[in-house]
Amino acid sequence: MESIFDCHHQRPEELGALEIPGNLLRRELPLPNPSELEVLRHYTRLSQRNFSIDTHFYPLGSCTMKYNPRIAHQLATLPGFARIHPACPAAAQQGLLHILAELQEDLAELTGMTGVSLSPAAGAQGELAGVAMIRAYHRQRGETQRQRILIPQAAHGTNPASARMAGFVVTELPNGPDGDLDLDALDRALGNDVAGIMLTNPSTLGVFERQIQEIARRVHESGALLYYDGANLNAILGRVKPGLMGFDVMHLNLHKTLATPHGGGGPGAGAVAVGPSLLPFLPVPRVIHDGQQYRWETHRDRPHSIGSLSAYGGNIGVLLRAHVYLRRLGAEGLRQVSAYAALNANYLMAGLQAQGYRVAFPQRRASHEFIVSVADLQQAKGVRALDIAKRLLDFGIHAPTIYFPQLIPECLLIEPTESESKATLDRFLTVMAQLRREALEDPEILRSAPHNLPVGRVDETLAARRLQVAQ
Amino acid sequence: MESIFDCHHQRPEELGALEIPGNLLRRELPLPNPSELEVLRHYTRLSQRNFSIDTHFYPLGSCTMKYNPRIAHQLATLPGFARIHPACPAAAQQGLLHILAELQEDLAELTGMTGVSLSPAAGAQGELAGVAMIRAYHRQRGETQRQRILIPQAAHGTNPASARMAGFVVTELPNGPDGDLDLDALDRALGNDVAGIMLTNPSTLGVFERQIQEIARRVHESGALLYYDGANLNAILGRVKPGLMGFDVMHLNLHKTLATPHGGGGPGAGAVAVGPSLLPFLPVPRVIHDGQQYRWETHRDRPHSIGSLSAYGGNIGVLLRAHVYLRRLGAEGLRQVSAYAALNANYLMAGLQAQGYRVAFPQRRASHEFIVSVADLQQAKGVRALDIAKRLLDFGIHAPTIYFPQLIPECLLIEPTESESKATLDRFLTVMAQLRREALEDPEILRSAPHNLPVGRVDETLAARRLQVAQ
Amino acid sequence: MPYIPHDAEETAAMLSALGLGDLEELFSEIPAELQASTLDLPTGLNEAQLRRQWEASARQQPDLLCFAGGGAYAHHIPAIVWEIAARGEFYSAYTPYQAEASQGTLQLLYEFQSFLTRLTAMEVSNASLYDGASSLVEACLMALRLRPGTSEILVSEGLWPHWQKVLTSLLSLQGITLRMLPLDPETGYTRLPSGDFSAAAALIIPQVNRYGLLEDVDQQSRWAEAQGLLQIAVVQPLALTLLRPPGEWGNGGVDIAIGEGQALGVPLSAGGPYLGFLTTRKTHIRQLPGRLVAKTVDSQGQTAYCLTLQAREQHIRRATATSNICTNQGLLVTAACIYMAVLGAKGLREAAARSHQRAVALRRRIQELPGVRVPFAGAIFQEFRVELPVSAVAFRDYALGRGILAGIPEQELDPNADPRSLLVACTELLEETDLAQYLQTLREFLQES
Amino acid sequence: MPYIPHDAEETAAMLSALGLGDLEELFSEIPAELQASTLDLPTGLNEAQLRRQWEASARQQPDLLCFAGGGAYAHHIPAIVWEIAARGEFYSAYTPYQAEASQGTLQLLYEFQSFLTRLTAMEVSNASLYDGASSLVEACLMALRLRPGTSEILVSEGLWPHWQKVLTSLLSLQGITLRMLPLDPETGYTRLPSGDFSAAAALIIPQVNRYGLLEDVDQQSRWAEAQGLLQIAVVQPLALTLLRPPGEWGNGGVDIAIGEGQALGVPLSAGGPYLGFLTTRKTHIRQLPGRLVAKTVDSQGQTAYCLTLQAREQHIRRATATSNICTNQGLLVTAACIYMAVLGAKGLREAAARSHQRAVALRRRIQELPGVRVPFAGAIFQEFRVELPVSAVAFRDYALGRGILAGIPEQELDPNADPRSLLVACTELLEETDLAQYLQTLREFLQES
Ligand SMILES: Cc1ncc(COP(=O)(O)O)c(C=O)c1O
Ligand SMILES: Cc1ncc(COP(=O)(O)O)c(C=O)c1O
Repeated sequence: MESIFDCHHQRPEELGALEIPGNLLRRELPLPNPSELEVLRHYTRLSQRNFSIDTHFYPLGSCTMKYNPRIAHQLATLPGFARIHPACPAAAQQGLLHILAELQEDLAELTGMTGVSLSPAAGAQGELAGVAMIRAYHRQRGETQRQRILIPQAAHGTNPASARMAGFVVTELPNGPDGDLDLDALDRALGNDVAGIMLTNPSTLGVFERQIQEIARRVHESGALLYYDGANLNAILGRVKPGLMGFDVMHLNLHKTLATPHGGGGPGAGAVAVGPSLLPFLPVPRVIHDGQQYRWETHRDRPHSIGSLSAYGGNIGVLLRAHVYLRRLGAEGLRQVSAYAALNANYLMAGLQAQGYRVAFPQRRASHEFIVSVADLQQAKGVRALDIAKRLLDFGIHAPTIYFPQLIPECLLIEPTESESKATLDRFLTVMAQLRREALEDPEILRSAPHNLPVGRVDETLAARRLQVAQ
Repeated sequence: MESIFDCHHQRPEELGALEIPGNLLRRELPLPNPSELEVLRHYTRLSQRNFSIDTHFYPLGSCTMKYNPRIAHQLATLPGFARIHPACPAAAQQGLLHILAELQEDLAELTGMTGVSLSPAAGAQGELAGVAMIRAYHRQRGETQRQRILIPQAAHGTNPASARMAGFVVTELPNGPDGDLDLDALDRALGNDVAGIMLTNPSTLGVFERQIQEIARRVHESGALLYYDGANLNAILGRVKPGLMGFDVMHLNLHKTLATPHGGGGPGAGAVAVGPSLLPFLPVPRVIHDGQQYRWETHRDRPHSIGSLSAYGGNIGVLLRAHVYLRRLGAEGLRQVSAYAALNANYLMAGLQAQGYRVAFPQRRASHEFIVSVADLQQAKGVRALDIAKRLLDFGIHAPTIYFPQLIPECLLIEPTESESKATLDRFLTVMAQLRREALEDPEILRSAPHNLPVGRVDETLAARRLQVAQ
Repeated sequence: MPYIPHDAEETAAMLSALGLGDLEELFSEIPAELQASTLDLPTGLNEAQLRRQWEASARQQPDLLCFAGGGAYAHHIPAIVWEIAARGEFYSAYTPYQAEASQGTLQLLYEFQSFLTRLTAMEVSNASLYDGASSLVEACLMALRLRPGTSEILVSEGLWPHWQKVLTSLLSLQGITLRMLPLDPETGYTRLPSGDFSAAAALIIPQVNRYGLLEDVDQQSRWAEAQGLLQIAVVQPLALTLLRPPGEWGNGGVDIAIGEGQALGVPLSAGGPYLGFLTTRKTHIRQLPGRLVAKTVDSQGQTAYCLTLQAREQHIRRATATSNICTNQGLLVTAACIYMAVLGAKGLREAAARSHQRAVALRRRIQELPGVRVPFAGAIFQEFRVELPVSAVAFRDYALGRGILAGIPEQELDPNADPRSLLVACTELLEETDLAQYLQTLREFLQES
Repeated sequence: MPYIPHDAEETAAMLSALGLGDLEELFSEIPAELQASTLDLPTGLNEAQLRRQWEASARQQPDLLCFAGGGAYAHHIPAIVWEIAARGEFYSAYTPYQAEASQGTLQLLYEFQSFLTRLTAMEVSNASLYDGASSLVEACLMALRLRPGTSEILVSEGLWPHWQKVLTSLLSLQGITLRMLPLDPETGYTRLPSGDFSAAAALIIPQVNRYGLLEDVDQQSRWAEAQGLLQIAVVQPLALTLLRPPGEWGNGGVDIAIGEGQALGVPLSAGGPYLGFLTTRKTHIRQLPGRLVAKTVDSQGQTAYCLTLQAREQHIRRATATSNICTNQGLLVTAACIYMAVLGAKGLREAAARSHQRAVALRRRIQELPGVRVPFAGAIFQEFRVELPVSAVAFRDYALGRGILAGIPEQELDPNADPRSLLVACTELLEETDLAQYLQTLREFLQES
């Protein structure tokens, strides 16, 4: 069986009487009727055609592919949580709401912020909520002319896309040669039409923005606000709080920093945290304690809220997993996360440099990730970052993120995370050394990789031309 | 990481004070300290190096490798069941005991027997309990001279082994050319030193013993009893009851017939069922209802019992799974099991015959399984049953049972089970046709198989010579 | 240190390879004053302690017979759905950017897309959005892109009130206006207005509507077509197994059909994670938000799958992407795909029919109770509106004490709704005895109040 | 038809390929009178109905704080243990007869054997037997084979009474005699007799004994050696992480060490499935019962694993096999192996130490209660004996009402035991507050009775 649609069993239905007008009734439903074993076998075998953290080293930069503790999955899916209908009254979900309230507090403490709303479904929705709050803030102050958001060129694509969805115009800022922001460019860009700036620190260039306090001062002086993209929080977890760096609003990617699984694409959770100035605008609903019990707040509780982002309170199941992780680690465990995330990244960076790989910022300390550019190999041998990525797969190592940030040519963004062992890192270095040798001696091996996977290199061009997107 | 023992992390222990005399204290514990992810990744990847029902067609004769419904696993491991300590008083486990009592009754109905004890941990322990009851029966009647058990040559190895463990001497009986028992040989063997006969019907030759009523008559007349090995019950499930065939005692392999998983070797459950004459001897403990509540019986309740086979009540978790399966299928579903098990087996048998394979009993209807002999290929091309088995693996099909029953040369015992689809069977036939072509045209392909697995043919001789059995 | 493999010796070796004395030095570039902060969080618990605490918290939620709907339904989820979806290879994989290392997820997404296009009779489905409500937002933005120059969306009041709020929150950011079409207070059906709709991009057609009613979707579809509007269907996937699909509404089907996929094997989980889906015509494919998987071949010509038309997405197109979405609801898609497969056409239609029949029966019997009104007589799928003689919240709370979640007081979704209005939903999980218990509880409540 | 894939057309096609008219004809060789029987079983339930019924049954078992032991202990099982063990590839595989298709299971069994040999300091471990008690039976039979002509086994009364019963049931079938060595009523330790032991094959040395006491195993081992007896150690695997292993007892270690592996990640599950293990010297390997995995190479010289010395087993040797065992406890071995790996040396020893410390503390504090006697002063591992002023069953039942399983009234294991005797066990799952709750309950019981 190649596809589930290859199952052709016919099974007579026992529908009984339907009180549905004939003109609304469906004539046929062209779906298969596989047996339970056929389904189980098909999807179990499909699953085996995946790389995953549970099976492979997965140093995908910007994605923080750390171990997703299984205990979090088990506790979050206890029937007492999994079976609650969202419209269940607060009185019948105090256990859950208590946990969520704790999570709100923990995240506020972790980020150095004042208030937290858990409802955004992912980082990008958190960004949207965040810039929407910035918008609401300026509107409330009558500064409706603040229509621009500044974003470094190296920023993640969701940043400008979210700003645009919130009705802003985006201005991109350059970074200096050491990876830090170009302050002059910032000054030129700032003005009374600027609503805010979106940064992440450490930046997507894999280095810590050392001028952050200065940046915050200048941005605030100009009347604009600072947004913190929390996707890189793992680098400074438990050590540096965005609130203290001067940020006014941020999101966290719980599915990165707090180890909830990425599930082949999602779900995530992009809780937003704000300083005092943005508190009134937080998206509803948050969990509050009304003196008697925990409950979800409504629009009435927070009349200036930017509103609601989803039908109910967000990706609760993900939030529960994140909280299990937080409580498992505790304060000290969280600090160790950033220490070892940084140790692993710097160890790999030094190791690759020793092999002759060019890193983007050799003079800088790596944060939890770092950038290698193989522009040299491309020029000398026609070997691209893509080829390195595909060849790594042959060794059971997932490729790093490639071609992001877009401004570094032929780049690989490498993030090992703290949960990988020295032995795994050493093996990665050994493999990378072999790849470099291959690139210099026999580049075709790389260009035609992968060789040991269920499929060879996939023809993405044909895919886009044919556009066979359903069967 | 090749082996879990390749993990060399050292971790300081926090033991605290131990009130254990120094001369009893251990100095060192040479075990590894892997991280949770290292463990997860290692064993997840190992799991992928297995064939299993969930991933492959597994027509392993005599093993009834049918689909193991996942719902059974989930319900059997509900905390309310999984966390009961065996010494928990009956009052606090009425839900469980009720289910087990129902299972006892259901099995009695299914087998046409009077009483059931669930405690044997597997088929072989069920056999041991069964023949021990036969022994106790004769002893109670003063017939201590009945020291012999008759067993067909084709029987499963556990039958003679169990008889011997129960203190009996085994006499093997031949089968006739049509697969049925040689009645003359039976008559010659019967006598007042014979305690009983162990049979399975359909037999391990894959055919139904048509003379069973006659056999029962003669055995009973000689004062001996009939034991039914329930490993083949899937063939007649819901249709023919061993009790009505004349058997006095039997076991069921719940891990075959009732779809509990085989777990890479176990656990099983080998409940025993008896007719009225053996009721007093059933192993303890059974679940009984004492008028007020369900409880485990003790030796006092059944003073003539052969005793207990394990510390507590047996493999409860397996029993629960079996009962889920029984109740899911219901009477009609169970009858369909045997119908489709037989249909699938006969379909494959006919298909292979059409390709030129020799089946052991071409003139007979197959039961739920049947025997192919490749003695012809061995003579012509030096291709053995083992080679066919290994080559099948290359196509993602688990090998049938080979070299059992031992008396059929170069045999493959093929049992598709009812849960495999026609499409799967047709693919098996296509592959088998190819194998036959290969055997005739290019036998080396078979002799050196498998070619597409994580390892090539494994050197079992070296294994036995080196005897490296721990690291 | 949970989940960190390094021992002291390994840590030391790595630090020394870096020429560092201790771990703190790794942060030497960070201004010291930023690092001074303390972290006031509890110390870590071990797994056993956590399990005990959390199980205690979980037990605080009573196990209720669920008659609540409002877009989230308590359907049965077969055991294998999450047994497979939670396998590490699905659970802990990232978005399938490296196709060769992600054929499992990619083929599954492709099959999901195929299930959805077949279910909706549309040509293209994406690989999920956050949830139903945000899918509707994306659909509106997509329609506005397809109709440059417009800035308005027509919405039936029959859309779930809580979805209306999301629409308002997010569309208003871009200055988009929602123009509401009222419901007929007698029938509960959408009234099609006359007027000038040239500023509008699309009409939103919710089937079923907020009162559980089945609207005359053909009429609405044709009306929209006549006004030159795009059509956005809001559908319930399980209902579609019995109902004529949006791809066949009106003359040529709708332009975009979206919905909430929770009913397809996703646990209720207090509101999420669920999954939104969005299907459309092939001609609109370049305006599609979210990921899309295509079938193609590999270098040897074997079938293979990969993400396609990534140039629509934020990681390439940045500010001008079709959406900001990046992480979506992959694992729920996995569950939904397996759910649809294991139920199959037969199982899906039977689950839908059973849900429908339970609701029809309950509505009929509730109607017979004195003092209770069932305001709308139209055909329903699995949900309906009841008007009690007293506050719906009061009954809901009363029933809670009997182990029943009796429905959603409409006012909790919409502060302007009648406080006596209760939305009641049924699924195939409810047995005849459960309906009887519901009726008995309601009867007793009515007597006591 | 649950779990049967065929539709009517496929069934018809297959029947017609066989020249049959209907399914019943497949059974034409079976005498009609045998087929006449009816089957009085309920009709099948769907998965949702089953789940509901079974969850209700499961809820009838109260969640208890567990202070019961007797060979089965409520230790914490980390989440990943069963997440991995229940993966289909382990769960639904058969015994690894085809090595090439079973390298996963085989390597895991090899690692299990390695864990066990390291834990016991023995040279060889099999790949499991049914449970501890049946392992002891097998050990006795093995010893008798190693000492041809003998027919007796010496057993300390310190062996669990319920294991003694199994020994009696199964060894008596072959006419083997158990000769009991009594315990000293003052100390609770085994008394070593003098006499003629030439008919005996082995001495069974239980460490810990039925009162939870740690015996002087070196003395017993040397005594057995002096009598020319083989030595069979009965050990608790978790205790071995702190205690000197049987491979080092006496002068040269014991000959066979067996035990119950339940404490290693296996749920209590009302008594099973658990797993027995059996370890021995390499010189005795050909008398080993049960399966054995060896490391070898494949045709290319790569490392590979396979079953070995199968000629010992019933499927080859039939009546003269070393045991009748075929199906063993593979899945529990899988869990135990993962359990030992994930706890690691450190985690195992800490769990053992915590269990020990809780038990020591509880014993000490119970001893202070008026009227309660702790008869034996010797060192314990995690379990101990208490003598109450009244019936132990009465206290057990009283505590049950407070959510505590207070221990095992010894009489339930051994009808001849003192009715006031209670066996109390602790694990690392019990917190300080749980001990306090136990003591408070006992105190109140004593006051009330
Ligand atoms: C730096 C950065 N920002 C934002 C995001 C967006 O987060 P999400 O994918 O959860 O929407 C990502 C995720 O890939 C990211 O890496
Ligand atoms: C015919 C037959 N009898 C008995 C047995 C023994 O059953 P178990 O493996 O459960 O001990 C088997 C199992 O392989 C068998 O096939």
